[in-house]
Amino acid sequence: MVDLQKVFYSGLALLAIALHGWGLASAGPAGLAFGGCATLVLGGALMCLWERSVVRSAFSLMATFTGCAGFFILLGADFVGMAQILIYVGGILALLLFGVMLSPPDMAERKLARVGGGLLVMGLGVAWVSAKVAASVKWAQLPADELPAPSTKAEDIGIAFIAPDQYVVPFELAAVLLTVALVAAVYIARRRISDFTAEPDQGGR
Amino acid sequence: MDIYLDGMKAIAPELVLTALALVTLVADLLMRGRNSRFIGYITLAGLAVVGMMLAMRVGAEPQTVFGMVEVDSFGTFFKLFTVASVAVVTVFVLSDRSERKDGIGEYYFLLLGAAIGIFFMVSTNHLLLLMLGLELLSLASYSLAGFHKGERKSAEAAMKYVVFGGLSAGVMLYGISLLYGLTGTLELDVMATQAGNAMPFGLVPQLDHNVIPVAIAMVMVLAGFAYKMSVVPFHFWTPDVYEGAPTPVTTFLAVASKAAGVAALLRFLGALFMTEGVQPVVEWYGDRIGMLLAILAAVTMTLGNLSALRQSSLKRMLAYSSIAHAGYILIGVATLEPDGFSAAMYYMAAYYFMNLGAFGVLLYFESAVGSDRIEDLKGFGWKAPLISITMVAFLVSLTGLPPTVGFYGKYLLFKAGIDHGLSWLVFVAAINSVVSLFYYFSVAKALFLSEPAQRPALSQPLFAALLTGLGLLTIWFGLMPGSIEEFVQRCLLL
Amino acid sequence: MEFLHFDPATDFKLLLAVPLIPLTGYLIQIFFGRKLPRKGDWLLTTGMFVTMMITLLLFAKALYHAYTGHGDDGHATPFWHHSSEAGMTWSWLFQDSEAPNSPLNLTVGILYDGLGASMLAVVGVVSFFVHLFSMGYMKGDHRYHIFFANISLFTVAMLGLVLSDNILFLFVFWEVMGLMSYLLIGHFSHDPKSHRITQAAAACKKAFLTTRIGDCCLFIGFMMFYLHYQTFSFDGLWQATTQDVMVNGWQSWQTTAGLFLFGGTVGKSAQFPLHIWLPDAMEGPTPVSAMIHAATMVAAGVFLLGRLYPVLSPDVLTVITGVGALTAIFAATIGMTVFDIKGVLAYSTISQLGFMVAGIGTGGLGLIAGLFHMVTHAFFKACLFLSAGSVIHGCHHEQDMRKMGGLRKKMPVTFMCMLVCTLAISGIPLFSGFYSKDKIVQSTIMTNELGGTWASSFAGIALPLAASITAFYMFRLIFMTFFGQPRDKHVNDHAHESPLPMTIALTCLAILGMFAGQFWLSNLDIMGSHPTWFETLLGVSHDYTNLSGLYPGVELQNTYVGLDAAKVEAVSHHAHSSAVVLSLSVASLGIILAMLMYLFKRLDPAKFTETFAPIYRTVLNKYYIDEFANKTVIRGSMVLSAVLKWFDGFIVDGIVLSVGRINKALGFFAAWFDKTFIDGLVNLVGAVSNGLGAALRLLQTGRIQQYVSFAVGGGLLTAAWLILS
Amino acid sequence: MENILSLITFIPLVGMMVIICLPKQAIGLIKGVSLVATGIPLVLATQLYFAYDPAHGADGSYWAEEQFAWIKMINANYHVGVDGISLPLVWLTSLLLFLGVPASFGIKKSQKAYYALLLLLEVGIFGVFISLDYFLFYVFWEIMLLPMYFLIGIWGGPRREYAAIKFFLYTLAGSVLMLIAIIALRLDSGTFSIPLLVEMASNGTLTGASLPGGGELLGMSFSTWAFWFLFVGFAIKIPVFPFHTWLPDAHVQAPTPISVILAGILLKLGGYGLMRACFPILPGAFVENAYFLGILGAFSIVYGSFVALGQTDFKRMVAYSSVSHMGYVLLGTGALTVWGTDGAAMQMFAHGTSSAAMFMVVGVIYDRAHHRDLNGFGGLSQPMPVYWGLTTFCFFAALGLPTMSGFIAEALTLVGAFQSSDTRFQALVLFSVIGIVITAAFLLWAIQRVFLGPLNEKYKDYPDMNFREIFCMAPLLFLCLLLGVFPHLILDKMEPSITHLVNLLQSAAN
Amino acid sequence: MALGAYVAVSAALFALGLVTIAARRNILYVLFGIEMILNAANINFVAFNRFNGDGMDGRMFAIFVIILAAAEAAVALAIVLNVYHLFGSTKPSDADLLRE
Repeated sequence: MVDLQKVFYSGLALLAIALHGWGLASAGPAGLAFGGCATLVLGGALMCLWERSVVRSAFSLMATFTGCAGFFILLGADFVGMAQILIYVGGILALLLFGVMLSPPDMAERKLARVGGGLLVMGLGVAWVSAKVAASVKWAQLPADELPAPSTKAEDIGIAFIAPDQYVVPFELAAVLLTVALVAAVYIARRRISDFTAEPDQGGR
Repeated sequence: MDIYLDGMKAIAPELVLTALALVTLVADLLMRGRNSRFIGYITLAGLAVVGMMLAMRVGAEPQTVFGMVEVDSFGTFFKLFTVASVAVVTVFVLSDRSERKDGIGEYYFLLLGAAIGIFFMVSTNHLLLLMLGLELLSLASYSLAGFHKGERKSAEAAMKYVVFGGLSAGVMLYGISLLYGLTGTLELDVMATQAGNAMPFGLVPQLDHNVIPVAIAMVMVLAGFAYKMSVVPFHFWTPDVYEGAPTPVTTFLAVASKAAGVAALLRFLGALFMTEGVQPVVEWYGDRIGMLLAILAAVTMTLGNLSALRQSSLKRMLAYSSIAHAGYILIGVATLEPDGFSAAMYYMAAYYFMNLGAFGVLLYFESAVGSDRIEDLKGFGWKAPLISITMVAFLVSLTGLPPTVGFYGKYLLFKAGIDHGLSWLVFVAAINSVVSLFYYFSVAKALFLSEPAQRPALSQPLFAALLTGLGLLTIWFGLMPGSIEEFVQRCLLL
Repeated sequence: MEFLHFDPATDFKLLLAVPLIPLTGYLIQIFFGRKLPRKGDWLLTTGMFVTMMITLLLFAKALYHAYTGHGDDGHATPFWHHSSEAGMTWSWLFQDSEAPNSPLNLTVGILYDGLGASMLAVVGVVSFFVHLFSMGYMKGDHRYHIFFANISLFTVAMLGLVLSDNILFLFVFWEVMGLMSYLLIGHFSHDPKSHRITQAAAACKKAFLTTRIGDCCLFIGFMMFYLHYQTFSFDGLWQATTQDVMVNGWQSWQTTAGLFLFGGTVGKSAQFPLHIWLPDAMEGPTPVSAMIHAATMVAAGVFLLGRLYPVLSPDVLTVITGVGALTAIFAATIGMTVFDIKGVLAYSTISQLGFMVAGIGTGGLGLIAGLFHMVTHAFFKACLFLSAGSVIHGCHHEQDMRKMGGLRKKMPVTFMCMLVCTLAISGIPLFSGFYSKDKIVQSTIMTNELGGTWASSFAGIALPLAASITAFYMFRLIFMTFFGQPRDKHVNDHAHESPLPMTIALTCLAILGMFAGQFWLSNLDIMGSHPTWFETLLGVSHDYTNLSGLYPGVELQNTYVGLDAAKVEAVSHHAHSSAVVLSLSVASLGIILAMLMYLFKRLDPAKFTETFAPIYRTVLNKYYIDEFANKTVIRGSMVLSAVLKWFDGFIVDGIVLSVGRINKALGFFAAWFDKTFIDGLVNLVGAVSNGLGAALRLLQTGRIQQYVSFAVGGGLLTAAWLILS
Repeated sequence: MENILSLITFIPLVGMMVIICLPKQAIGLIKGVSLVATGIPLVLATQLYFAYDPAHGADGSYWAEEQFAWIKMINANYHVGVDGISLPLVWLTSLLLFLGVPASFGIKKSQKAYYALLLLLEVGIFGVFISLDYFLFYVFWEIMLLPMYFLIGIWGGPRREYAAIKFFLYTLAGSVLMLIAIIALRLDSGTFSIPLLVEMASNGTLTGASLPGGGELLGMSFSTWAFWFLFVGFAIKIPVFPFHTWLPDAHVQAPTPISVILAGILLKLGGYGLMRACFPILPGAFVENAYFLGILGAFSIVYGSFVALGQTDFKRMVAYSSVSHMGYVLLGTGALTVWGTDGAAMQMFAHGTSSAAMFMVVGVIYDRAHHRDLNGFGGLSQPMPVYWGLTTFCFFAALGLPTMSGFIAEALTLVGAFQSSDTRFQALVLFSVIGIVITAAFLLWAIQRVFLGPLNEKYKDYPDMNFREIFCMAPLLFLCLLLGVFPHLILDKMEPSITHLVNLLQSAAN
Repeated sequence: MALGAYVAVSAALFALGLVTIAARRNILYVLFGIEMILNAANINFVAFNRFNGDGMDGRMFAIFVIILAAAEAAVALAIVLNVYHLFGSTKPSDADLLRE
């Protein structure tokens, strides 16, 4: 019996090398950064899928989030990248970990057949579609020489949030959304004795 | 600053609604749950104000404020019905004896929050705002579905809803990102018409060269709408969530939330494929999408009806029936023509009346009989004749028989379908209405065709009056459908 | 004699009154009969008497015209009147249609001619006497008033039938008569005291159904004629047909339609093979038997042939002859074996009807003779039945001849009447039957000599033979009933003569049975070589090629076509003498045989039956025709109906039951196949949709991750469709 | 009386409202109101009948027309009127519903609801007969179903729930197809008006050309599928083999007065619908398929009678006799002759009276014996002579005895079919004649089994029919006789309209 | 680095998200998967925004998506906690009272 764990991590290493190589080959040294971020993103996701322990999965997800942040910075969206690190890594992940702490460890939960099968099907599907699409697709993109330099100023974003013809409504709506989410989460997560004793469970209504 | 003021004037109903939501929350905090009915009355009053503000706006010149909010009659139409249905749901909550007293502020707050989401969702051509509105609605709905947090069914419903909803939102988001990548814009009208320069911007050049990516993105976006409308194959959550959620919430989900999905879909398709001066290739692609929707419609209505046939729970049966009705509505949508859209909107209006009514009667039965099983209703019609007769009116309307509003709605849908080459779909729908008769009338059968039941009826005058009113409207608008249809026609000017 | 001239203006009103009087009587009787004194019998009998007098008056006018009436040119003008002369016609179906004379409409009038006059008189007379007789015979019956009402309405129908000027109206009355026969035959079926309660119930149904088969044929027949000639009226049909035939010759459709028309006669006049109802109809009260199954209703079929003769093609006539002759001989043989006194008379009726039909089939003289036989037969057969009724009445409803005997002394009047009529039916000179039956035989001989068909040859042998057998069994009846020693003492002791109304009726009818054939007293024409009154009335004396008295203005295309009138007359003279000899010899042969067997007991009938046992048994069982019909037609219908019922319940109604079964067999859905969904579209919807529903249930597992997978799968399918299409 | 048709139609509705407002216990009052609310339409309809000038129908126009806009958006109007085809049926409706009220006095369960529904049913039926606007027609057509469902379902026999839903499902299945066809016609022509549609059809402008793809559906041309959709919708109501299986169940389970109305009127809606709203609107397709319709009709005649012969349930037998009798309607109209169509129209009326009376006959005995097994009776003529007499009368009316209206109808139909220019109809007539004989057979056999023969001791003390029962049945039987003797009373009224109809159809045939 | 590379990574991440949702038996993994999908969308938004030179729509969208994800995670987690309390499990398959 081969140690699956070792096989997986070897594969992961191979993937990292491949991604770095790809970055290097297509964009030179700058590509290495891309390769690293891509490794984080995909490697983290794969590990998250792979690991038996929820805690390990949650932590590997941190790699994905961080890799995304790296992508954002590579793409010149520094603010988004920072927000990603702050909110995702700092907030959402903490929240998820909080949930993880509450649930009991269940090491038998992972079914290799399902994971492997899912990966296979999805991998093949994505590969096929990408092959079909990549050959012909033309994204809405300007030629490299016409591209404006990305604005990296946080001020622009701040202005966009409140400019009357830009994002003021979504901004405010996001506030409402957060309030709703907060109220909802608090209401549902809040425990009172009465919640569980006043009415015996008699089926839904 | 004028520009802000004008904009805020234009979105005053939304602002009032937001304020109302906060007021309910604060009021509940202040009263510490002592006088929960009072908050309901506040809500009703606030909704009345919002409703009046909206009503005054009907027929006004459409305008775009804050860059992305379309204040037009189309949105007003759905907003009005949303307000109305939230108001009816509020009455349901007030009359629901099983409703707990504490947390009632949150209840109304979430309901109103969902309504705010709907308000923005139905009045924008910008995919960001659409997405935000949809998510606001979703988040509020998730928590409302699980509002009876001590009940397993309610909790399970919320979990299923959040999983399914989260995934659908994610997929839709991904689809939007692809669309953005393909067309370079997030605004639908720009997407549809921008063309001409050598660069692949807008939908037209992409349709010329890259049909497959567009198709993938399109299906992903449509999946989001389909999930909201519970169209096959994104309907799986519907019966479980409807059954598990508190009945007033189910009502809200079945009526307002679904209508919001329809509205967003109509706007999405309308902006993409039906605006002035679209290129032939876009129109051609619209036909493909129409065909896709037609097939989904056929599958949806058939599946909904067949599944409903065997339900023993009235609530679950109504859930499946709402899936079937999504299929009917899609007939009008699939035509991708103004009259098809107006038929869909009319049907939506009809759907408001009859489903609000049917769920209201369900709520009444639940509190009177203590169960939502159809067989437990046996002979109850003789005990509570008024409510039961009203229920028959709703059932007749749901089946689509005259003289009810449901019939006229179906008539318009069929007409639009036949007029735009979807006769086969109309045929399928017709057969489906026959099938639906069977399960709808199993309720009527239980109510009246059995010996009188032993249980006494409940007397709830306000509630009964509301339901009877809805029943009368169902019949009245079936006999005199002109007024709603005119209203729909006026509101359809996108 | 001025009052004997036919005056259309008044006489048509009188004719109209003829059916209306009994109809009024019927209406009064049905509603108030129970409350009237004597349950209203006197009312109807009086009404019937008035009717009879009117018919007799009108008959006298017809006869007067026949004997004296001549046109300006000295030739006899036929006695033929249509009520349109007096402006008396009625639009029936439509009254303010745009075109009242369009073929769409039906104009109804009265046709009164020689044939109608004699038949009307027969009906009037017989009907009155039957009423009279019933006053005694039916006394004490618990539905006495209903009986009188029914028999009265029956008379209305028969009178109406005779007076109709078109086939559709004739058909209407024809059917009403069927109804009345149904009610009258079934009269005892609700008499709790009657032992015939069950048989009567079956018999009335059988009578109606059997004749209705004939009725449907008749309907189809005249419909075919209507289709071609757009008319229902008799004279219209005659003219149209003969003119058509003159131009185009006889066409096959006319033969087909003619056969259908004859089907009506076969049903109503009890011809083979639809005769089966008539013997069973004897379950009715005896006056009814006399009235319906002897004198009038069964004669309607013959009357119909008389009315429609010009439209029948020669081929049809051949068939008619054949069927008639077959019926005559065949019923006669059965008559020999029957012991029920009414049964004998019933088979003799069938046999005599066969004579009439066969006679008409031979055409010309035969037509006249057949119709004439219809008239004479009406009287003597009514008398025979009434006498039999009197016997039965006297013997307290005993009908088996083997239990009678020696009644001559107890019931002298009845005996005399019955004897007279028996002589008449046996064809003994001086008695009416001789003059008519003789002519039928004469006609067959004549036809054979003029170039006959297989049918006329057959008739030439069968009819005399049947006549002989008739004489035999009729005298067998007389001898067994009235002569010899009483076989059943109990019956004999209680036998008594019938009350006065009955004997009056009997006597009068017997007198008619004697003289209705020929007024031989006036000219001593015992052998009937002169034209009878009937021939004179119809305007036919010796020239049988010209039937213009019966069908004015019509050149018959099916009778003696292309033959010289003189030759026909010569042949007829020749045939007459042969016929007389033949008739007389066969009749005497039959009578002598009967005397030897039953009066002097020189020959033992039992020996014959032993010798010819198989034949005897066959004949005794009426050739097993009832059994055959039962096994084939009736059983067949019942089986078919059972099959169709099954088909309806299980195939049509349950097309999807089978779907359900298959599905069940597949084990795809087992539990949900509940009782509610047994058949029909409900099944279809139920089974199919339940199947699908069950399949769909498999999807709705309650597990959210599976939902998600399904949704993703569905989404992929959707995308695939959009991409690939 | 400007609005006489509306009055006739909606007075029962007023009656229904009044009944709803009455207290449940005021049974006498409820019955009284029902009698009045059905009686007034009867009086008005009688007046209308005699006032009607048949010449009016000769050019296809209508009498007592009322028209005003209803739903302007889709150009649906409240347009009502009668002609020679519908007027007799309107009158028959008013009569049968009026008789239905006293016939219902025996019902003791939830009487208030019963009479309210009965009146609602009357509204629906009247509405169908007088509508000249297809949308209105459809609305009334469906309105009728609902009270019928409850009347069968609540007051019916043991299997009433099944029978009620089966009735409803069948009819709805037909009417949704009809709805599709109506919509397609509306889209093609732009109008719901039946007279306008007929006119367009006769001009040949109703071809589906303005529909997408020429209106083809499932490979059938527009006129073909529209015709079949409409036809199936109506044929289910008639009912024609093989759509008839709802009928025995509905009839058997329904209470007597409802069976009477079902057989007397509801079946006529099918035939009427064909004549008013199917054949003349799609004459081309009709002419193409006329022979097939004739086959269906003839087959129904024979099939229905044979199946009836095999029944042991009295009511089922009568129900199947309806299948048989209504076959004439199809046979007669299919023949495309004036007489045939006259006969068909007359048959609807004649069957309306005779079958209604037959169901009353069954009801009388069922009220006493509480079973309907034909083999379980016997000799009932002794305790119940009046009943026996009326039954015999009624059965002979049903089997088409001359002097009864059924005979006129059947004779006209058969002669008309025989005259058809399509000579294949002659064979059909010959085939149908089997049905006549078998009809006589099963009716007489029923009489024999129920009334004749030895008396079953159990039934010795049955009371004869009471006044109420006679009152309900006598007018129907009187009508059978009256129209059998004086058929012009009804034929005169119908004939011009029918001639017009036949001319329309015939011109399509050429 | 070319746009295609980013889109490829995003597509792969999206697919991994779907697999995670479908393949693992713990409700938390469903939430993980959803987060992956959202991140995949975000990569797309930012990348497309970088290469189409069209203002800052994509980036703004990404920010809102992050907010959205946070809100959703909060609500979802609350619901999951509730389910855990009532069913004693975080396996969605254990909560199947509502079915058929």
